[in-house]
Amino acid sequence: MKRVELIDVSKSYDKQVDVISNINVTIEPGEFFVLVGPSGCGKSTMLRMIAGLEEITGGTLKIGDTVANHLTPNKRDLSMVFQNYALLPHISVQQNITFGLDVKRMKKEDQRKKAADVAEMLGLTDYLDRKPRELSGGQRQRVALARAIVNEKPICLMDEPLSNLDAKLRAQMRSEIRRIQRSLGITMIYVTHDQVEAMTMGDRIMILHEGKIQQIGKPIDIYNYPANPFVATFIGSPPMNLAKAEFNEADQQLVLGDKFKISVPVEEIGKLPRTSMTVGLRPENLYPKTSDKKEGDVFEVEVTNVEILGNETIFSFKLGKEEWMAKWSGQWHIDIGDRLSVHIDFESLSIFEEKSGELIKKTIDYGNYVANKEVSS
Amino acid sequence: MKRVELIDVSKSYDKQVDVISNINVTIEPGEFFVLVGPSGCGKSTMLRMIAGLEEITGGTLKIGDTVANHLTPNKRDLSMVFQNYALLPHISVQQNITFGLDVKRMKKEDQRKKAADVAEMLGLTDYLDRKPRELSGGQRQRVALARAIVNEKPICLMDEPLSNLDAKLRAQMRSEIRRIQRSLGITMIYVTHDQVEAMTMGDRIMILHEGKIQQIGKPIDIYNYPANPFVATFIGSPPMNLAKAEFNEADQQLVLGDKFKISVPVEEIGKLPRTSMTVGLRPENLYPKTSDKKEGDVFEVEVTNVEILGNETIFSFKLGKEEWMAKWSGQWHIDIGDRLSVHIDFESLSIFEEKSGELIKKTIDYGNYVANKEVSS
Amino acid sequence: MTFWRKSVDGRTAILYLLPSVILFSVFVFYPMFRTIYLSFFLTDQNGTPAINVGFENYLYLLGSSEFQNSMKATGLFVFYTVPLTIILALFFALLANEKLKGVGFFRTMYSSTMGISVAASSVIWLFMFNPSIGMFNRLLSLFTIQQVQWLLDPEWALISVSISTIWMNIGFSFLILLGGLQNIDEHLYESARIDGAGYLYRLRRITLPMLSPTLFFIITISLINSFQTFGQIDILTKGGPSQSTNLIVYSIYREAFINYQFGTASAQAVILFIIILVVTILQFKLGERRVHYQ
Amino acid sequence: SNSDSKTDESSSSTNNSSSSSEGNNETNATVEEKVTIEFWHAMSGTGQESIEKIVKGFNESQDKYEVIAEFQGSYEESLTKLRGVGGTKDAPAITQVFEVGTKYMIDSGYIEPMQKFIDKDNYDLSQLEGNILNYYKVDGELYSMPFNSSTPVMIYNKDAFRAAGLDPEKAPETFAEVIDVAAKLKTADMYGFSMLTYGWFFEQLVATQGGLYVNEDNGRSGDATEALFNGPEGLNVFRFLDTMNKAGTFGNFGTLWDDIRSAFATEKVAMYMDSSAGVAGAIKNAPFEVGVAYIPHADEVKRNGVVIGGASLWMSKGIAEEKQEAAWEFMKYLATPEVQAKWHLDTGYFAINPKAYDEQNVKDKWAEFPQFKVTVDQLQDTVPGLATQGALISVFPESRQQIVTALEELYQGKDPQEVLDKAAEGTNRAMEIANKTKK
Amino acid sequence: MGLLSKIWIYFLLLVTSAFVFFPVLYAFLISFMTGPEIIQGKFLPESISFENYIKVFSRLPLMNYLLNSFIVSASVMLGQLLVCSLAAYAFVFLKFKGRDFIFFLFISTMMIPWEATMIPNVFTIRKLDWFNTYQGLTVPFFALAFGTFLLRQHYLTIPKELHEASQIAGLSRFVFFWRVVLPVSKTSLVTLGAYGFLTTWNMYLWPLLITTNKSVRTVQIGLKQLQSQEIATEWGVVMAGVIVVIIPTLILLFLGQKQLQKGLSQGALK
Ligand SMILES: Nc1ncnc2c1ncn2[C@@H]1O[C@H](COP(=O)(O)OP(=O)(O)OP(=O)(O)O)[C@@H](O)[C@H]1O
Ligand SMILES: Nc1ncnc2c1ncn2[C@@H]1O[C@H](COP(=O)(O)OP(=O)(O)OP(=O)(O)O)[C@@H](O)[C@H]1O
Ligand SMILES: [Mg+2]
Ligand SMILES: [Mg+2]
Repeated sequence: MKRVELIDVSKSYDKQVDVISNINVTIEPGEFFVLVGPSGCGKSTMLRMIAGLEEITGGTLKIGDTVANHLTPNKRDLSMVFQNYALLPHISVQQNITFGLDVKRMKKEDQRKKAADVAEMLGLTDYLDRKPRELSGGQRQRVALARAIVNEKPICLMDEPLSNLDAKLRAQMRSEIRRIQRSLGITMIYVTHDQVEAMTMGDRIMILHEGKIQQIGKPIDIYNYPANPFVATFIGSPPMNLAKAEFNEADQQLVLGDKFKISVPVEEIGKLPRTSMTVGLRPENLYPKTSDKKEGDVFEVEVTNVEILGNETIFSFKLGKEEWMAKWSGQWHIDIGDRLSVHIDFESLSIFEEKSGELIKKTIDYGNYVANKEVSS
Repeated sequence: MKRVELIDVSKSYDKQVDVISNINVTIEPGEFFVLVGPSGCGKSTMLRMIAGLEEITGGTLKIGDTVANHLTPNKRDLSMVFQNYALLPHISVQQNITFGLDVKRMKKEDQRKKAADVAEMLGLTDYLDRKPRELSGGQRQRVALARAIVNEKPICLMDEPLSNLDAKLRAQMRSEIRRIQRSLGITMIYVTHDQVEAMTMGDRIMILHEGKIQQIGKPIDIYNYPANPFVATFIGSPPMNLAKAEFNEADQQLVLGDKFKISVPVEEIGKLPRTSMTVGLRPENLYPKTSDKKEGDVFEVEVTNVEILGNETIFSFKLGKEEWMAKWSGQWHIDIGDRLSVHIDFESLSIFEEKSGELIKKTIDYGNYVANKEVSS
Repeated sequence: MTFWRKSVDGRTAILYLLPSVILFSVFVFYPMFRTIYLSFFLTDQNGTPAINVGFENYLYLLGSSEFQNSMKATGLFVFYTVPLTIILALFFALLANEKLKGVGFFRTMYSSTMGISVAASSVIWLFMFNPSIGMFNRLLSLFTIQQVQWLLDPEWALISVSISTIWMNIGFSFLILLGGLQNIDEHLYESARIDGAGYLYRLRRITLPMLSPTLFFIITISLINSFQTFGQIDILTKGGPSQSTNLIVYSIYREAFINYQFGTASAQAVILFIIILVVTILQFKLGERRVHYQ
Repeated sequence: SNSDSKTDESSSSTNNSSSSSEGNNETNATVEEKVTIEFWHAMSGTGQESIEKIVKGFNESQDKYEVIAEFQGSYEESLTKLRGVGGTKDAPAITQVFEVGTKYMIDSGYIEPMQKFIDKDNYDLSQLEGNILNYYKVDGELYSMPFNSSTPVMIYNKDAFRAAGLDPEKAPETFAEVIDVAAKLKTADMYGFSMLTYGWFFEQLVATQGGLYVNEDNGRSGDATEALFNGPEGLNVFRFLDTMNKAGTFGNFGTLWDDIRSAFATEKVAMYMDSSAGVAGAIKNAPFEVGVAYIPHADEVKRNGVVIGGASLWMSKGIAEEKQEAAWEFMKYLATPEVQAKWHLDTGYFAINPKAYDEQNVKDKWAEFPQFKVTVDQLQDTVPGLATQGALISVFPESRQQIVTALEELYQGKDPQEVLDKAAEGTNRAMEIANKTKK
Repeated sequence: MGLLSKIWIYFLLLVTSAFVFFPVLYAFLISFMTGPEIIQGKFLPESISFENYIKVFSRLPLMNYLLNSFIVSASVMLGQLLVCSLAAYAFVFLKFKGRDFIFFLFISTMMIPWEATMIPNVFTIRKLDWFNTYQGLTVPFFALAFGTFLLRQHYLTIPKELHEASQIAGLSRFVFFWRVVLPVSKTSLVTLGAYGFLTTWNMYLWPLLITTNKSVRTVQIGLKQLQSQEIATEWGVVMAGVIVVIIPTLILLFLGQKQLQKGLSQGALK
């Protein structure tokens, strides 16, 4: 249980300056902190700085209460899952897993037991005597994970630790990691590209983009109230649909991409800027037209693409130049070129100021369903 | 455009026999063939055999019309994205990408143009002069992808080519790969762990488990009619819930895990075996109770875990010893320990014979919604 | 010395380097300083400095046609032996790097020349070069080609010595290069093979670049070693005929151990040292830039 | 100092006991009382075998002294080693040094002149071969005990002589005769004459004409300062070789003993100069009849004879007195006719004690191989004088190298006088430095 | 690999290795010849006789020499491996001021001809009183710029991630060195080991200069004792000696090359 604090931390490489710039964040002891961001935004770099593998070019890193900028990695008392595994090629899986324990001179007997436990958990029991090169990609990744877990260090850094596992195993691992992290009170910093991991595992998420923090917050808050269009499109899959919009004073309507005209409730009118703005709408909020909907907010769109995922169907259509997507539960028999009616609630729109990207109208907390109540929509 | 045919193909390593056993499959010219299976099931091995990197220990591999068992890789005229990228560390990204073109003595000028095009597409333009070690994990993966794409070979093998990319980029890549594959008529064999990729990209999916084929078919068919419980739980996330069930002759009810008693429509009774069976139910088919449902198939469950993913909520409960999961659209405020009512349709159940695992009752084709019709449930 | 204390790495480095540093100081640097010191003296027959002559030894050497000849011979010798040894050794190493049954036997054969002392192998070569009974001349006469006075003809002697030297060094270079080849990750070839790269292409674009640290090493070492060749000269030609194989180190040896002129011997050693130093610095400056490390 | 030497003796003897247990010594019980001395030699092959037998004989012949013979590498190498320990108590009691090292040894200060023991012991020197002793005597004092001595001889192929219609029993004696015979012997495959490219043979050919190598009476009356070998005698030799070389009757087989010997054995050359110690080998290896003759001399002078070559034994200074005594006893043993006979037969080196030639085993051998007698006759026929006493210079090895270079250049067709002068110049410079730096 | 290319490679292997091995084979044949056969330049012995071998063994305490050589060579090998791998580690994995300079200083030690330093070293050994000891034969060779250089080149190819992962696992520098760097560098260690062993095995001048008796003498001195200068050398015996001395080294090379394994660092990274 240790706090990790980054104060104004920056990082430049020879070939690329400001890979990370002015990061300020405090990761609380025992927190599960998830780091997401597009490929190449600096996530691994940040982890590596915290681990002490990469020099910090600016700012201060505190681990616990000590400034750790110049602490060597082995003094930082943390464990890490490398994005590229970094297994020791010359020793067996078992030895790879217990390597850190052996260093601490734990008894061989105990080591074996621990290794067996964690291998059991990760489905590696049959592979303990193999060399890493005799494993499949996913198996190697699990070894890397096992090695970090078994050490039980107060801080653990994981860089996309589940990226090469299948969905089933991944689900299992998610809950195992979470369980271990909670039961040992580990401070976890976790990089992932997986929406589900990001949404379900973290106490907080931080979204990084081009080395800058975009937003930090609880997963659900970020989902519901993204601080800017970037976050809006980054979290949630398919991403939130965006369009330029303007308020038409005459009709008291919001015009999206010159096409969707959405009537604005009176009490909201005052809050809207009169300049153009960016409007966001999550695909799942483009509802199929139901009988009880009034005509006003129903629009007809032409399907340009359809994907059936099994339990949901995603289709795209054009809104101006933007491609919008809608996600409907279940399997829909939709063909490209079909014309569908969708309806949009003003409440479910997120509205951002165009220039600064600031969120000016939040979507409603439409998760307000209460257990044991019946569903309305 | 070439056919790839595997006839009775098997593979053993020194340390592990029958990594792949008796694979029979024909991949049609121009087909997008997706290979999925749990980690370590032999997917990469199969690709590597097709590529000629791994000796085939048994059976025949045909590429086009020629037996290719002993053809060297360079004679097979295919390209491949390696699970571990296999980039050449000593040359730049640009050179890595154009390696195959250079081999074919394409003019430098043309090479550069092609590399620039594909780099543009994959967002690598800024990194063309870097060495692979100066790239982030995802960037490296994109280089590996670029290298395979740029070659425009009639057969392309991709081993988890998008695993290290963020959701947004991944969605983009998905459609790009699909587009290129279609426009060039490439025969694609594609390994993935991603449900969305598996469901949306492939013309057919093959599910592999412990080196054996479990099922081959169209994605949606596999989703709807999994051939056995393994496939049922492997495709779809969260996985299909399974439980042992028995038919109670007296009540004419199907009893799931001693708890859920589901009335069976008369016309179905004859089809059910009288011995015990395995019943599967997809999480999304555990509907929230709505007012219009009759009491009979509504059950009360105690929530043991909740995950809110943003646009959907997953909660778990115990059914006997099994943990079942339900997935509801939207964000639900559910707490652990809450008691919820869910309802189950007999129609949405998949029923497998217990011993052989054979599917004896399919779920209904509940994707029967027609565009422009209104939603009922 | 204070900067040492600045970092833990620095202090650890001292510890790790200590054995080497102590041994080098005692057995290399001390004698080297002694050599430099002696090079400014004329020594008596017991090798103790007698008369300080300043740079006279150097001036004498640089003006002496014999020494110039030595330098020229050494340069030629290096030029004859180093590239060929490395190319041949590389060729053998590439052959022996293939995964084939019984390749261990061939590896042993290739490296066998390393197992024979310079003295023993020189004797063997002496036999083969022998003008009357040697293999080579008998082969030539078999094909009725004009016989060659291998070691007796000033035109040929250096070439003959070079041939035997190449043979003697090949085992060593082979072993080093084979080690380097073994160290290249097999995976790197996979993608190239799929791309359709042929053997030579892979050799040029993957093997050689990935082998570059080893190549750099073996070139540097071979250069240095070649400048210091001694044993085979002593046995095969004793510097003759007409000084044509009087390589610098042999000349040093003769000056010191036969003529007991430690002053000029030392001066020669110092000049040789400077030459090798310059060559090596050049090699590092030009070469290491092209070396690819992980 | 006595106790000093005692302790180091015991330490050295324990040191040696470890070797003797592995080696071939069998004197374990009495090792404490015996005085043990080391004898460093440079004899390898058959020479070493013979030495070891002799040493064994000595050790068994008495019980006061124990000699341990140790091979120390070539003459140059063992001299280099001696310089490391010379004059200290670590020095061996006896060291074998080649003849050209004589001047160096005398000047080194490491050694005790042999004359001291001869005088003390009233040893009768006259029993030894005078022509050998001459070389090692400086100012009438004997500095070292001659040991392995050899002289050059001319060896020829009698069968070839017959084939060329020459009398195989009459070898050519003068330069002109040799030139003449060589021309007759020359065939497509065979040269007429050859000589190892080695300074020693040149010295001999100069000396047999009565020519001096250096000034100051061949370096015997003072430190030599100037080379004389480029005088008329030396020039004779070079012309002699040059004539044949130009005529194509001379075969150049380089600087290695074995090359020239195999050339002879394979009938590539009909006459060549070899060491007397090489005669046995030549006879054994040749598939034809071998003749041995005196070395040739210039026509205009009478033959002076040969200079002794090989090596002698030196006694160290600064070691314990009883060790010196032991060494002296051993040297005396060495000089006995029986030992010398054995030595002569084993190796082909001369017996330093001519009485050895009266031993039966020698007589038997000579009867079988009359060629051996020629070598001894040539030595005994030598006219004593400054020339045949041999030159005494400290830079001999360097000078010999100069001669080798001169010969090689001669064979390349350069002017005899020119190359000789160059060699003389080099020798002069070397002598100058040596004299300058001498303490 | 196709059959054709296999045949082709075997052919090349056979021809070239025969060329390389020919001189050794020639020596082997000579070792069975009698003196006249050799000096007359025969290529094949008329009869296989072991006389020369018997002579070698009877003339020299060869077993004793071989044992000494083995002890000395093995010690030098181990000493070099240790000292060089430590130094190379410092040059690759530790950052300190003047690293490149010190490295170059190390390299510069290779440029000094050994012949030039030999005499002072003999004096040093004498001052240390190491004449006729194994220390004297071995210790001066423990530090080897060549070996340090060789290992440095190898260490530089070790993926840096392994260093990083080890640091994170809390490995001390030494443990990392001992448990990761050394095993992963096996090929180079084997190469260096072979080099160290064989060069020491083949060393002549140094052992000669610092031994004065048989107790610790090595086999090359023994070989030299078989040759003479003025008296005709029995080359058959010498070659028999050469063959006897080569055999252990060939065995060692055969065993050593088996340790040169492919892909020791394979599987480390994704
Ligand atoms: N060189 C080898 N020696 C022995 N077994 C091996 C070797 N390489 C792979 N295996 C085993 O073969 C099985 C299949 O490996 P493969 O790499 O094909 O799996 P995969 O399906 O690609 O898995 P993943 O999704 O984890 O990449 C695994 O159990 C693996 O441990
Ligand atoms: N050694 C280096 N030299 C120069 N630039 C580098 C180096 N290593 C990384 N970079 C650059 O720094 C940026 C951040 O890299 P980083 O590895 O932190 O990305 P990431 O967020 O982990 O991405 P991914 O999700 O793809 O792994 C990238 O643009 C990358 O190209
Ligand atoms: Mg990363
Ligand atoms: Mg795989």
